[in-house]
Amino acid sequence: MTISAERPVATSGGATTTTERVSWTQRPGIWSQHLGTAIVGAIVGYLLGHWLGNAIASSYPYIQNSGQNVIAVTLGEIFGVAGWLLGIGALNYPLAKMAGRQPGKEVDVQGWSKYFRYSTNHKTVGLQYVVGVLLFLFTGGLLAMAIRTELLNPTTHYFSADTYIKIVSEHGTVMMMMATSIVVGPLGNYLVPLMIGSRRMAFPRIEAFSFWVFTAGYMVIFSALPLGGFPTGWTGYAPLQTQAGPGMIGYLFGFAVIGMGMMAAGFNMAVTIINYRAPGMTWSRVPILVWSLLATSALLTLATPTLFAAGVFGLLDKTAQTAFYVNEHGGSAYLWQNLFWFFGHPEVYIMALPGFGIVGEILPVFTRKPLFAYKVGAAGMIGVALLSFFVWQHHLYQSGINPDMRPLFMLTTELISIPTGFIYLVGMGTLYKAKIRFEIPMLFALALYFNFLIGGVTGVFLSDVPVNVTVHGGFFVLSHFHYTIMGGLLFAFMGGLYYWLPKMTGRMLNKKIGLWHFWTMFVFFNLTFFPMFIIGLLGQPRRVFTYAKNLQGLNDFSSVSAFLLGFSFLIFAFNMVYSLWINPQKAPANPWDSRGLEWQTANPVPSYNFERIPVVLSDPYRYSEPGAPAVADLGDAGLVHAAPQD
Amino acid sequence: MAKVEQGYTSTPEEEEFELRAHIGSVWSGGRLFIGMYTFLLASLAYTYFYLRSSNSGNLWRPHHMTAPMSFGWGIVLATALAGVLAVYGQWRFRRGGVADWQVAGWTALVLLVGALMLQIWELTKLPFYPGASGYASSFIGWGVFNIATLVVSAYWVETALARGMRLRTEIGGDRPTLSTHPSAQSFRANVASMTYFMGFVGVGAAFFFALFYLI
Amino acid sequence: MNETHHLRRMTTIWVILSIAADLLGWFVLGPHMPPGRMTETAYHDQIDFNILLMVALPVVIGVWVYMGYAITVWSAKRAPDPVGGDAARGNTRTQVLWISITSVMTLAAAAFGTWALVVDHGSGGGEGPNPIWAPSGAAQAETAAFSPNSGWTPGQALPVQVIGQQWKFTYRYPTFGGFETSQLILPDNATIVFNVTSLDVIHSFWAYQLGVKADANPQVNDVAYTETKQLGSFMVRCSELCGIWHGAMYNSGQVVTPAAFQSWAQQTEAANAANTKLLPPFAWTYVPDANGANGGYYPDGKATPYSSVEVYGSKNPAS
Amino acid sequence: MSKQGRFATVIVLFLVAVGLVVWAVAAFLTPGTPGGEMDFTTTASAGQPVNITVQTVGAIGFGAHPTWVSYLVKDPTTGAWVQDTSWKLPADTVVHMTVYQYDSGGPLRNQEWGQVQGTIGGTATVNGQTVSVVDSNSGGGVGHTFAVPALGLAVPLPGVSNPNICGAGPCHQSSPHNTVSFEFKTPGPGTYSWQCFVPCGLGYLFGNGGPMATQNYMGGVLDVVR
Repeated sequence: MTISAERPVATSGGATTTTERVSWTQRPGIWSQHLGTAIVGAIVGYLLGHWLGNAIASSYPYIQNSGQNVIAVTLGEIFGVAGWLLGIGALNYPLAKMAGRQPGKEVDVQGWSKYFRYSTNHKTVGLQYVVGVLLFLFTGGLLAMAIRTELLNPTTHYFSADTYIKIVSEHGTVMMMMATSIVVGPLGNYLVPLMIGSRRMAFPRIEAFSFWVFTAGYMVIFSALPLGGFPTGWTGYAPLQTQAGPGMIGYLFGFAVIGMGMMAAGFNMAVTIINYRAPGMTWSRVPILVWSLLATSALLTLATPTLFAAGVFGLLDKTAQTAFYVNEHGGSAYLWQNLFWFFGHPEVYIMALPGFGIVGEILPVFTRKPLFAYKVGAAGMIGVALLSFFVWQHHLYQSGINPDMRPLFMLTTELISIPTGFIYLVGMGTLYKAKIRFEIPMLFALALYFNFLIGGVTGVFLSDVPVNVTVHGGFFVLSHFHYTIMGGLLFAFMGGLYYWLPKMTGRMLNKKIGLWHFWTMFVFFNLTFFPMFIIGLLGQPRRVFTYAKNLQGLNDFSSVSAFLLGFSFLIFAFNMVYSLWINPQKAPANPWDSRGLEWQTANPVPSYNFERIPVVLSDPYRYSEPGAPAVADLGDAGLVHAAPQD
Repeated sequence: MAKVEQGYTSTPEEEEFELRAHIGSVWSGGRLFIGMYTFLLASLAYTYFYLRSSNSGNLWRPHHMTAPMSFGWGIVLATALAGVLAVYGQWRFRRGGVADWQVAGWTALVLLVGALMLQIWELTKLPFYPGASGYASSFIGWGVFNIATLVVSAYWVETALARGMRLRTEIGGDRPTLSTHPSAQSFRANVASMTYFMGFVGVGAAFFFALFYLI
Repeated sequence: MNETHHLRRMTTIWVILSIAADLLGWFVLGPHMPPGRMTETAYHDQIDFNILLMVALPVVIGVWVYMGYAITVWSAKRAPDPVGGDAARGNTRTQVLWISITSVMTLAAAAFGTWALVVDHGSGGGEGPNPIWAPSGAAQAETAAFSPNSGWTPGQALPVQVIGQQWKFTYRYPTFGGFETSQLILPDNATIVFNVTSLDVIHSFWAYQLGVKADANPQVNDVAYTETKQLGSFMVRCSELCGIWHGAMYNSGQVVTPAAFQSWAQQTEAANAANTKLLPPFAWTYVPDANGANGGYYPDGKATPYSSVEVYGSKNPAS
Repeated sequence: MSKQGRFATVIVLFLVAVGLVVWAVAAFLTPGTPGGEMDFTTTASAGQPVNITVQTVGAIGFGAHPTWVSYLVKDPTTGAWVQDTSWKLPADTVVHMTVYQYDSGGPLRNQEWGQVQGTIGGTATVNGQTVSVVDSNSGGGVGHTFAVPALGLAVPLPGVSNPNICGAGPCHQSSPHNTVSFEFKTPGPGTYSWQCFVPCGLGYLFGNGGPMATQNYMGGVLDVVR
C-alpha cells in the first residue's frame, strides 16, 4: 500500500495545492470499504429485510397457507443487494452528490487488494470482470455436468425430479446472465478506451457499479438454490413463475439486478465510444470490436429495460398479488412471453455480436491482411442490432399468439441472416490469399466460424414455421443456441483471452497447454452438441428428466463428451493459473505483431493509458501494405510505426 | 502549462479535449437515459394495452374500476408542474437568471416529493385489491414505476441544486451561467440534461394519468 | 498460382461435394427425416425440412470447403506474403454478389415458408383461437363440437379437445357426448381439429409423429390441424416446461381404422357416461380456479369473474 | 513462494473447490433423490402381491415444511410412518394398496380424476364399498388422488367431511378418515412418477406449487425392478 489517506493534489493551474480526502473505497488497510464490508453489508441487509418481511407479512393468509414467506425473501434480497452496494462503496458518491460534492480524484490502491474494491479504473474493472465471468461460467458449467449426469439414463435418476428442474433452470439462468457480460464486461471495459485512444471511460463509477451489481446478481440467482430453487427454466414462463416458491424471487430479482448491471455497462460503453474517441479516430477507423460493442450497448440499454419491467411485474405478482400474468384475474400469461422475448431476442444478439467483433480483431493480425469489407461488417452489426427488435415472436410460433403474424416474423427472422452473413463475408474475404499463423487465438476464431455456421444455419430451420413445429421446444433448439452462444461467443471469448491477456496481465498464456485446451474444447464441444440435433429431431423435448429408451445411446454419447468438455475447461483453468502465477513468462510488448492501438501503449498499461492522447492516423488493419501510415501519433513517444511487416 | 494528475501530465489541448468529451458524455448520456426510460415506461404502456385488449375473462376492468381521482389529479399536476418549472428554470438559467432557476428548482423538488408522498399514500387507499383485474395490476405497476421515476427525478433535481450552490464558492464567485471554468461547463451540461429528463417525466406523468384515470 | 485457379478449384470441390451431399440427403436421409409421414402435416413438415436441408448443405459445405482450402493452402508455412492495400480491403463486386445471393436466399426461404404454412393449413402448429388457414371441414367440426351426439362419420373432420393440466394431458371428444379420457385415439384418413387448452400453467401439446405442436394456455383455445394418413401409434409429449413432472408428461396415442375408432369412441362414451355427467358442458376454454382447493393464493371472495366461458371445477367463482 | 509451493497451493485450492462443490451437491441437490427409496421388493415372496399402506395428511407436522400436505408411507419392516414417496417395487406384480385418507376434500378441478382408472377391475373400495366414480361436487368431495399417469392409474381418495380432521401427521386411526384400497399390476422395469391431481398446495397459484411440486410430499416415483 503506497498511498496515504491524505495526499496533496495539484488543482487546475498547478498554482495552489490542497489536500483532498481519499475516497473510503481507496483507503489502504482494512479500515476502508472493500469486499469484506460488502459481504457484511449484504448479510446484515438480508437479515434486516427478512426480519422486516416477517414482521409485515407473516399473517397474510396466502403466506400462512404456503408456509413460505416470499415477501420476507424479497425484502431480504433487496436489502441484501443494497447492503452489498453500500458496503462496497457504490453509494458513497451518489450520497455525497446530494450535498453537491464533486467526485474526489480517485487513484487505485496499489497491489492486489485493488481487485476487491470499488475501483473506478477501467483496467481494474476489466480484470475484476474476467474473474467474475469465469466464476459464473464455471458454476454454470458444473450445473451442466449435473444435467448431463441425470440424462445418462432414461430411467435411473440421480436427482429427484424437482431438483433436476432446479438445476436446469439455474444452469440456464446463470449462463444467460453471464453471457450478457462475458465480453462487454472484461474485454470491453479493459480494451475500449485503449482501442479508441482514451485515458478513461466516460462514467467510471457507473462502470464500477455495473460490475458490483453483476456480482450481486450472481449471488441473488444462486440464493435461489437454498431457497428451494425455481422450476421455470431461464425463460421463467408465467404462470408457472407465479406458482413457484420463494426460489423464484432469486430468478426475478436476480434478473432485475443483473438487468441494472447490463444497462449500466451498456450505457457507459455507448457514451464512451461516442464521446471519447481520440482525435482522428473517425467512425471509419473505429476497430470492429468497438463497433460490435457499440451495437451491443444499444441493445443492452434499450432492450434490458423491458426485461427489468417484466421482472418487476413478476415480483409484484408474487409479493403484492397483482395478476399481470394470471389470466384468471385479468392478466395474461402471453404478456410475459411478449415482454420476455422482446428483451430475449436482442439478448441473443447481445451474446453474438461481441464474438463477431473479437474474431474481426483476431483475423487480420494472424492473416497479415486487412479486414475485408470492414464497412459491410460494421453495418452488419448495426443491422443485426436493429432487426433484433423485430423478431421476438419467432419464439412463440406455436403459442397461439398472433398466428397471422407468423409469416412476418418468419421474414424478419430470416432477414437477420443477411447481416449475420456479412460476418462470414468479412471472415472469408480476410482469409483469402492470406498467410495464416495458427496461434491459439486464431484457432478459436476459426472455430467460431465453424461452430456458428452450424448454429446459424439451424437457426434458419428454426425460423421456418413448418419445420419449427417439429423442432421447437426440443433438443434441436437447445443445440442450436449452444452452437451460437457457446460455439460462437464463448469460443470468441476464449480466443480473446488468449489474445489480450498478455496485454492485460503482462504474461503469455502457455501455448502447449493452450493447444490441448483448444482441441479438447473444440472436439468435445461438437461431440456434445451435434448429437443433440439428432436427439431433438427424434423427439426429445427440453428440460426433461426422462426420455425415450431408444435415445439413450445418443444421450450417453453426448453426456460423456460433455464431461470431457468440462475437463477441457479444467485445462483452461490450469493454464490460467500456471501461466499467470505458477510459472509466469513475461509477454513481449506486442506478441502478435498487431497494429491495434491497444498494443501501442506501454506494457503493462499505465493507469493513464497513454502518455499523450494519441492522434489516430489510419485504421488498425492495414497489414501487408508497404507505406501504410502508422496507426497513431502517440505524442512524446514519437510516431509509432506500423507493426513490423513480415 | 501542463497539469500534473495521477502521475501523468495533461497539455491544455488534452484538457480541452477531455472536457469536450465529458460534456458530450453528459449530453449523450442524458439523452440515452431518456431513451432507456422510454423503453421502461413503454413496457408498462404495452402491458396496459395488452391486458386491455386481451381482457382475459372479462376482467380487464370490471365496473370501470378507477383509482382515486383526487390522488391522480394531485400527482399529475404536481409532476407536470415540476416538469414545467424545470423547463422554465432552464430557460431563465440560460439567460443568466440563476436565482430564478434555483427558486424554480426548489419548488419543483417540493412538488416532486409531494407527488411521491401522494403516490405512496394512494397505493394504500385503493378501492380494489391488486389482483382484482388487469387494470388493477397494471395500476400497481404504474404506482411502483411512478415512485421510482419520482425518486430518480427528485434526486437529479436535488443534486443539481446542491451542486449549483457549492459551485459558486468553488469557482470563486463567478456565475455558473457565465463561467468558463470546467466545473461550470460540466454543470451547465448536467442542468440541460436534467431539464430534458424533467420535461420527459412531466409528459410521461400526463400520458399515464390519461391512461389510468381518464380513459 | 493465379486467382482464378484458387476459385476454380474451390468451386469444383464444392460442386462435387454439394451434389453428393444433396443426393444423399434427399434420397437416403430424406424419407426418414422426422417427424415421418404419419399425417399430411408431418409429411409436409418433412418435405419442408428436406428442402431447407438441400439449400443448407451447399451453404455449409461451401463455407467449409473455403475455410478448409484457406487453412491448408494459405498457412504461414506455405503461403507467399499477402498483399494488402485497397484490393484486399474490399471488393465491390464480391460484396454486392454476396449480399445479393444471401438476400435472395433468405427471401426465398421466407416466401417458401409462408407458402408451405398457408397451403398446409398452419403446418400443424398452434394457430390460436381464430385460425386463418383452416382446412375444409374445420368449420363443420367446430359446429359439431356443440352437438354432443353428432358422433363422427368418415370424411368428416373430428374435433378433439386437448386439456393440459399439471401434469397430464386429457382429451375430450365433444361429438361423442363430450366424454373425457386420458387416451388419444384418432381415426385414419380424417382431418383432426385439435383444440388445445390448459387448466393451469402453459403446456405444449406435441404429437411428435403427427407433426402437431400447440401450446396449451389457460383460457385460450389454441387450434391445430392435421390429417391422418397412416395407422400406428404416436408419442405425445409436453414441450413447454410446466413444473416438476414436465418430463413425465407424456402418453402415446394411436391412429386406428375409422371402424375401430367408431367402436372405441362409442364404448368409451358408454363406459364413462357416469363421469361425463359430472363434467362441465363442453366449451372451448374453461376457467380454472386460480386458487386450487381450499383457498389459496388470491384473497377469496373478491375476484368476480364475469365469465362467458365454462367453469372447470365448481369452485369458481372463488368461494 | 517457490514454484513448487505455488503448485501445491493450487492443488490445495482445487481440492477445497471440489469439496465445496461436493458439499453444495449434497446440501442442495441430492435430498429427495430416489436413493432413499422405500424397498417393497423383499416384503413378499416372488409372484405374491405386495402390500403398501399409505396415509394422506392435511399437514405433515414435521420437517422443513410442517404445514404442507403430504403422503406418508408405512415402512414394511418397522411399521413406522415415513415421509418417503420413492418406492421400489417388483415388476409384473400385483400391488395391493391401502390408503388412509385423513384430509378434507372438495371439488376436483377436472372431474376426470374422479374416475377410478387403471386398477384391477377398474374399481376401488372406499370404506368397504366398491366405487368406480366419485362425484367430487357432493359430499366430502375428493381430498387427493393417487395417480400414476404413465400406467393410466388414477384413484380418487374421497375427502373427510367430519370437521375434526387430524391436525398434523402421522395421523392415527382414531381420527376421522376414509380407507381406500385397490389393486394394480406393476409393469416392466423402469421408473414411473406418481402424483396427486387435486390442487392441494395451499397458498400457491392453482394450488399446484409447494407440496405438489416437491418430491416426498404429494408426488414421487415408483422404481420398478425385476
